[in-house]
Amino acid sequence: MRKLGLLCTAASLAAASWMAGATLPEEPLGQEKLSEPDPHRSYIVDMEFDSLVVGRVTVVDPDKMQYLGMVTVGLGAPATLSKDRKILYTADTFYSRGARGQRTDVLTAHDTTTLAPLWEVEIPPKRASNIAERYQLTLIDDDRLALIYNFTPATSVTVVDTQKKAVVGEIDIPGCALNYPAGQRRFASICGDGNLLLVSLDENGKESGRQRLPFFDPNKELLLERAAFKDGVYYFVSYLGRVHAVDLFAEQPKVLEPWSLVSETEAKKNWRPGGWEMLAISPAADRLYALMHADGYQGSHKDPSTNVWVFDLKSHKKVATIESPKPLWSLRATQDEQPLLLGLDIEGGLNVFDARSGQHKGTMEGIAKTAPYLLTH
Amino acid sequence: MRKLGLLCTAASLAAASWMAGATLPEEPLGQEKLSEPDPHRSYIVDMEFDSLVVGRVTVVDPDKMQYLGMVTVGLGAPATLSKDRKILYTADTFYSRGARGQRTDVLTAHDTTTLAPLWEVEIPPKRASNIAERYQLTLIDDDRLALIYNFTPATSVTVVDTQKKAVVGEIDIPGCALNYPAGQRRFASICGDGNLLLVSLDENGKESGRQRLPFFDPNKELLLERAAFKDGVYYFVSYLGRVHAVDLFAEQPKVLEPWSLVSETEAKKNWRPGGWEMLAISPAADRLYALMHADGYQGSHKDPSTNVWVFDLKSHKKVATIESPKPLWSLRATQDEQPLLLGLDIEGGLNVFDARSGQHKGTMEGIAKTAPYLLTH
Amino acid sequence: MRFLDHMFERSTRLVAARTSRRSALARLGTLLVGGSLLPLLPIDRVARAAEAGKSGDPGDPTACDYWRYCAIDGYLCTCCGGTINTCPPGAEPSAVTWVGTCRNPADGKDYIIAYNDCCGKGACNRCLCNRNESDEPMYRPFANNDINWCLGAKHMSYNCTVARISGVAK
Amino acid sequence: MRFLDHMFERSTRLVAARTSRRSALARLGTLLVGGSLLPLLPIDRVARAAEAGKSGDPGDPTACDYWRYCAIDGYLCTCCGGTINTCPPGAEPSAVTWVGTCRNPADGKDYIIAYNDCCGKGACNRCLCNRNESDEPMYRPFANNDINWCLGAKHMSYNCTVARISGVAK
Repeated sequence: MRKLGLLCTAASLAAASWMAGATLPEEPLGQEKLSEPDPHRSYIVDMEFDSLVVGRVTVVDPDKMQYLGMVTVGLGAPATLSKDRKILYTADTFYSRGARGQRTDVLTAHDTTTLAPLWEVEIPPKRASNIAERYQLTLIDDDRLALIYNFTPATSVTVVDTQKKAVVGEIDIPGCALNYPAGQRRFASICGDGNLLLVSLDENGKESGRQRLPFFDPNKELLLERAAFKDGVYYFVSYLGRVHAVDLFAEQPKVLEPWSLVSETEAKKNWRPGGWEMLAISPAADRLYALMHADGYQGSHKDPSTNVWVFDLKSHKKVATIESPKPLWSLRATQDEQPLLLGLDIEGGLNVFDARSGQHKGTMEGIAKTAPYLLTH
Repeated sequence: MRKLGLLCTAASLAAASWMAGATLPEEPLGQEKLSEPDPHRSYIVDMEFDSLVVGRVTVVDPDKMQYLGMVTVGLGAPATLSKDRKILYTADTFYSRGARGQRTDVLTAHDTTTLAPLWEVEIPPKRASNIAERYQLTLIDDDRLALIYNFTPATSVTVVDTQKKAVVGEIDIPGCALNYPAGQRRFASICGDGNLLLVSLDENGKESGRQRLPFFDPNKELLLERAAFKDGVYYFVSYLGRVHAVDLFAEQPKVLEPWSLVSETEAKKNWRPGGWEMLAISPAADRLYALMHADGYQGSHKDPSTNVWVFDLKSHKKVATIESPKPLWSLRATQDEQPLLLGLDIEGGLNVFDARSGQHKGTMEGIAKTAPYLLTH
Repeated sequence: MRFLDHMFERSTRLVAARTSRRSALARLGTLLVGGSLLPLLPIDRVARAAEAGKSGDPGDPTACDYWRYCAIDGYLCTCCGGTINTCPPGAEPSAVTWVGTCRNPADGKDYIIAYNDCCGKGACNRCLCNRNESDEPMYRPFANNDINWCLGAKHMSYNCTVARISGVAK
Repeated sequence: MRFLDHMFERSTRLVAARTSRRSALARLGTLLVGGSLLPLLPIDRVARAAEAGKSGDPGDPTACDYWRYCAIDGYLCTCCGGTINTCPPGAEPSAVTWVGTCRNPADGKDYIIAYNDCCGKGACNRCLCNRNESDEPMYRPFANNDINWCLGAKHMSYNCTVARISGVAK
């Protein structure tokens, strides 16, 4: 090695050398590992729309308002979590030369404590690319089968066996979209004709049957496809705020009686739901949270809002409203007994509320660039 | 295809159908192509430090203050332009899974009118990754040979024949860095011991000789390695503002007499150079432009500044100062007879000045995220 | 993919409802997509102004409130080195597209607007605009602006979106 | 690469000059690198404060003016899920490093600080900090903070930087 010059050294060293006292010890170089996830740990799916070549999932502790780490993922990748809390799955698209070259799509399993990749399975290069949402990547059969929504623009679902770590099938769902878990080895897709398509799989992940369930009348009202879920029941909402719930985990799936988020008076003021994942449910509180805005209009269904309306899921009554300090775009309620309501705002902040009292506990500002939704265990 | 529902259609259509008058014609879908580059066309090398997986080169017309297009490039890729103005070269690093997986380094040739890739050559996966700067990717031998600086941390230079489109050699430059063109088939590297290392290549791109040229005394003053160039002469500046010029295109390279950017009075106020590419030269105006700040201190050598000092290259006299509306980090003067001085500011703006009069002609705000330098033909 | 393109366009005839809120929405446009605040950059408004204000085609094609953008979601190619119907240099036009129906305030007619994405490069990141006047859910994809329509190009990577006239909604 | 690491650290003995301008520089720190304005995010300052203010090691390790950061250039791992000497989960520590020599205001001693980069992920993008008190040009690489030191890790992609004590400059 060549000798490197010393700048301004002599005087400083002289000053330091005669000073008495213990010195701080040398420190090893290490790597953090997270504890087992608790039910509040949050995973923010960030598309990084400013460049949109890779994205990231940012992991935070919303109780301590602490940044825990991140994983870099593929172009517009959706994500989901395993029930045992051990794995974060992402459905990634990569190109060999950044934004161009050879396309490779993979299902990637990331360890939720090391935030390192565990394994990947190459999947057909046709997964849907869109503003990412929850039901384009899901798990069924006790997390054994992963379902990935494809759009080419023909629609289908890729089935991956996460134990065999292999693609075991692809199921066409013409005229329908997404893959909502609907029983042990069944999923539902929502269709342009107003039906739900229910597809059953056998042990090998192959289709063993399909049925159509009339769900809504598309000539009367369209449902936003980004639903909330509790105990086998999915809650969809129409542009005008009518809740259409459907029990898909019952042996015989059943559409429930619609009800409305808005009273007649509120409807006159054009209160409507808006945002991206604009619905959330806390099972413990038995509450539905909905992002609502006044003066809605044709096209306001993705507008952010500072108003969260809270509904009792049994009585369908509005029991509270929560005012967010920042306009929110997506909600998530944690699934535990001390639930938090989490809201992503349009400036990239994560707003944390007590889901029962509605109290604003704080905001992690600038935690995301352009995050469409977030996950909790 | 399924029938798609109509929303709010009937009334609008009725209203439209009876209205008279010509309708606007259907428009074809097309793709722009740029004109042949003029000497002012600018290429902003943007590392996108907020994600740092890919970067971009943004192409603008500083006269019309117009955005012309961009190319997506690899991780922290440096760029350079061919003399015939036809090619933008970048030295890219890509990973097969975004930020991880298999590494591939390539020299990519992009067409300056179509902004599409023309060809690439895979290069050894050892190119230097750093805050990108001009002399880590250069061309010699009438653009036939491309030189790419490697740092592993052993230092070397990869030689690519752009006609054969092949790597033709790798030249070790121990203790030295970068590859400044220094004659038809020669380059120089700057060394920690104060020498310049000059390496000559034969027609095949292999080393045919090397010599060392004592250049500066590293125990007295260190030179910033980001130099300006005119007519075979490189102008380096020390931390304290002494200009060390060296003629490297002469058959026998020659170190010129040092001179100072600062007077004794200015030195007392600690006026110093600062920024990234903090020097620029307009050959036509025969002016050196230097980013200067007062109250300099140990460590201020990368501080941005609103002060540009203008020196006559013959007399070494300061002939003007330019005040920038925004603190600048990197300069570039165009190489033509109606020269512009271009300055990248720390908020991602490009500031445009008349290089002769110093007049501020405008600022293209928000044109970059984190751009270390820019190129012109 | 041209035949697909043609078929998709014809299969949808959606008319945007226009309300007095359009300008408010235009302002919101920069906020909505992806949920973050990104700047609408006015840099080459002046340069592009010559294109705009054409007789019968009023407005500024680099502004989110331009009439053709009633169902757009993305970066305006007019700010990205392209034009209202051409992709920027090197950005691949995707033939498959979604459409909206927007009313031209000059002639009062409802035009079918094809929002082709330009692809094969990272995002332009200029003039983000999202308007949802005739946007429908993902199970009606050809009226949905959340989808990355680069699927009709060689690469899925998305640069910007054009808004070309593709016919009149008769 | 451990032997390299050791060798490189020992080969440099650079002492940072401290001036009254340090706090001004710390403020500038967020502006400098890459030439753009990126926010220094205070989110988990509170959570990390427990680590700071240790006897003999004063200051806030999530703040750019912390004494150990006299020659750092990058995102502070203390804001990114790591600590002052550990990488965030899943981010690979790069053994090869550059060093600075920074004076600890508590004991007046000059410590050799190893700035190891953490790698294999995209940039953390939090708490950007650039201070150049003992930064030297690229031809003196082991005192240069412009280099991506992930070259000692499996991947060159850069996430954040630690600042661990590696000895005393005797």
